[in-house]
Amino acid sequence: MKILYFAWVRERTGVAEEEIALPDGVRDIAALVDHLAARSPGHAAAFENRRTIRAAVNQDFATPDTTVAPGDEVAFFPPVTGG
Amino acid sequence: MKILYFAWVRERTGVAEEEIALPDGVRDIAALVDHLAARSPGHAAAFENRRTIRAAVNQDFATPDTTVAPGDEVAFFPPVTGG
Amino acid sequence: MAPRILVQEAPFDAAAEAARLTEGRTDVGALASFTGLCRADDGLRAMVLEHYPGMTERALLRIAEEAMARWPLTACTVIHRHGRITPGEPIVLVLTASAHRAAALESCAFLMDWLKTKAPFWKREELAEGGSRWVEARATDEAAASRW
Amino acid sequence: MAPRILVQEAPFDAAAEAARLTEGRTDVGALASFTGLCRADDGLRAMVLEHYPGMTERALLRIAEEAMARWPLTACTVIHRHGRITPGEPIVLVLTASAHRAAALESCAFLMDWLKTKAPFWKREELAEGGSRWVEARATDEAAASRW
Repeated sequence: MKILYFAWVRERTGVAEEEIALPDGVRDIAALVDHLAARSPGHAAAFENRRTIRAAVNQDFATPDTTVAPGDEVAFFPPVTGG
Repeated sequence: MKILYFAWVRERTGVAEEEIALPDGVRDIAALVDHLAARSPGHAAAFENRRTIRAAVNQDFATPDTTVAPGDEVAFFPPVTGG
Repeated sequence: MAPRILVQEAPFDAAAEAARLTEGRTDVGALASFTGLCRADDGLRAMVLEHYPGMTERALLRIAEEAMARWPLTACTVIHRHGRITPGEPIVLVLTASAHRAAALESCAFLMDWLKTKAPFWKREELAEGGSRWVEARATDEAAASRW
Repeated sequence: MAPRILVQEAPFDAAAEAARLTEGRTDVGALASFTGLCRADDGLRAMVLEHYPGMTERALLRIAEEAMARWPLTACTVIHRHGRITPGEPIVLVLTASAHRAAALESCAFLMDWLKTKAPFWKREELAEGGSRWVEARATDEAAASRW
């Protein structure tokens, strides 16, 4: 599955995009965050305060309980500040 | 004093502007309307339904009890419809 | 900056007017604009706008000053045409500039609501079937103006 | 008419965009527009806008479709820039056209409120003293978006 990071989440993980294999038992955004946070100290720093992180699954805004499946495009980013 | 008429008030009186001498005892818009309505059948028609007429004294919106004095510029017109 | 008020028969250049409010400045974060145009409802041929020269400019200036007193605007422009205007042509332009969007957007709506009920213009419609009729003031415009 | 959505690095021509919504038509009585510009607060040098290609266009289209469903609009345009933008430059343009003014003005404000909180853009400020910082989302924007 494709994972994308934006803004300071990208800066902390150190990567804009990575391909991962969805581990068995990881079925929602909350579990995926647990899994990703263990990938590196940068990832851990990015996901340190989970309330400041937003997510999208297949380009739709998601919540911690949104389900994820192999083949999904999942993105993590701070609250948006456009306009 | 200068009296101005606009829109259908002007069409009914048949004049856009007229000079009149303010009669003794006429001290407000309501009394001035009584006076003007007697000038001609056209004036009478213009002031037939007074609730549909608006006034301005010296280019400020006025009410029936707004005072008038010699030398004032007084205008009568329907409710405005600009914009 | 004093409001810019124009009452004219000629069309206006909305883009040039907008540029006046932002050019050379770096404190304007929000520019709101409203253009009112003549529609061809029921085959309307034209709209003829009568106004009260002198009082019109005065009324528009007061309304614009009220907007600048209520919201922190960096600039404000009101242009209103009079005379004969055909469908598709612009009638009125309101522009408001501010550091922030809420002030610009709210004051733009306020200006339109107030000038609809407080500026001495009268519209006469030239009808498709010939003849003409004066547009009547609408209670909804009074209601819109009184919400501010 | 489908909303016109553009996400681009280049500046936009607000006048040309406005003309697209009214040219050759006689059913548009109201054209509202909002331009958001980069301010030089505290000597800010530039604003760098990052976005999520693909999702951005999708999110803007949904927001614009929501506006067209809620108000009787004849047309609606949203243009949002990304990349490096210096003070005085426009960042975002929203245009709404309708027969009547309330629909155009309200939907324009709605579009700005929603895209502030529902479109995937992130602003980084290049500071006067060197360095840069990410702009934080504001609770007031959330409140503004939730009033609709």
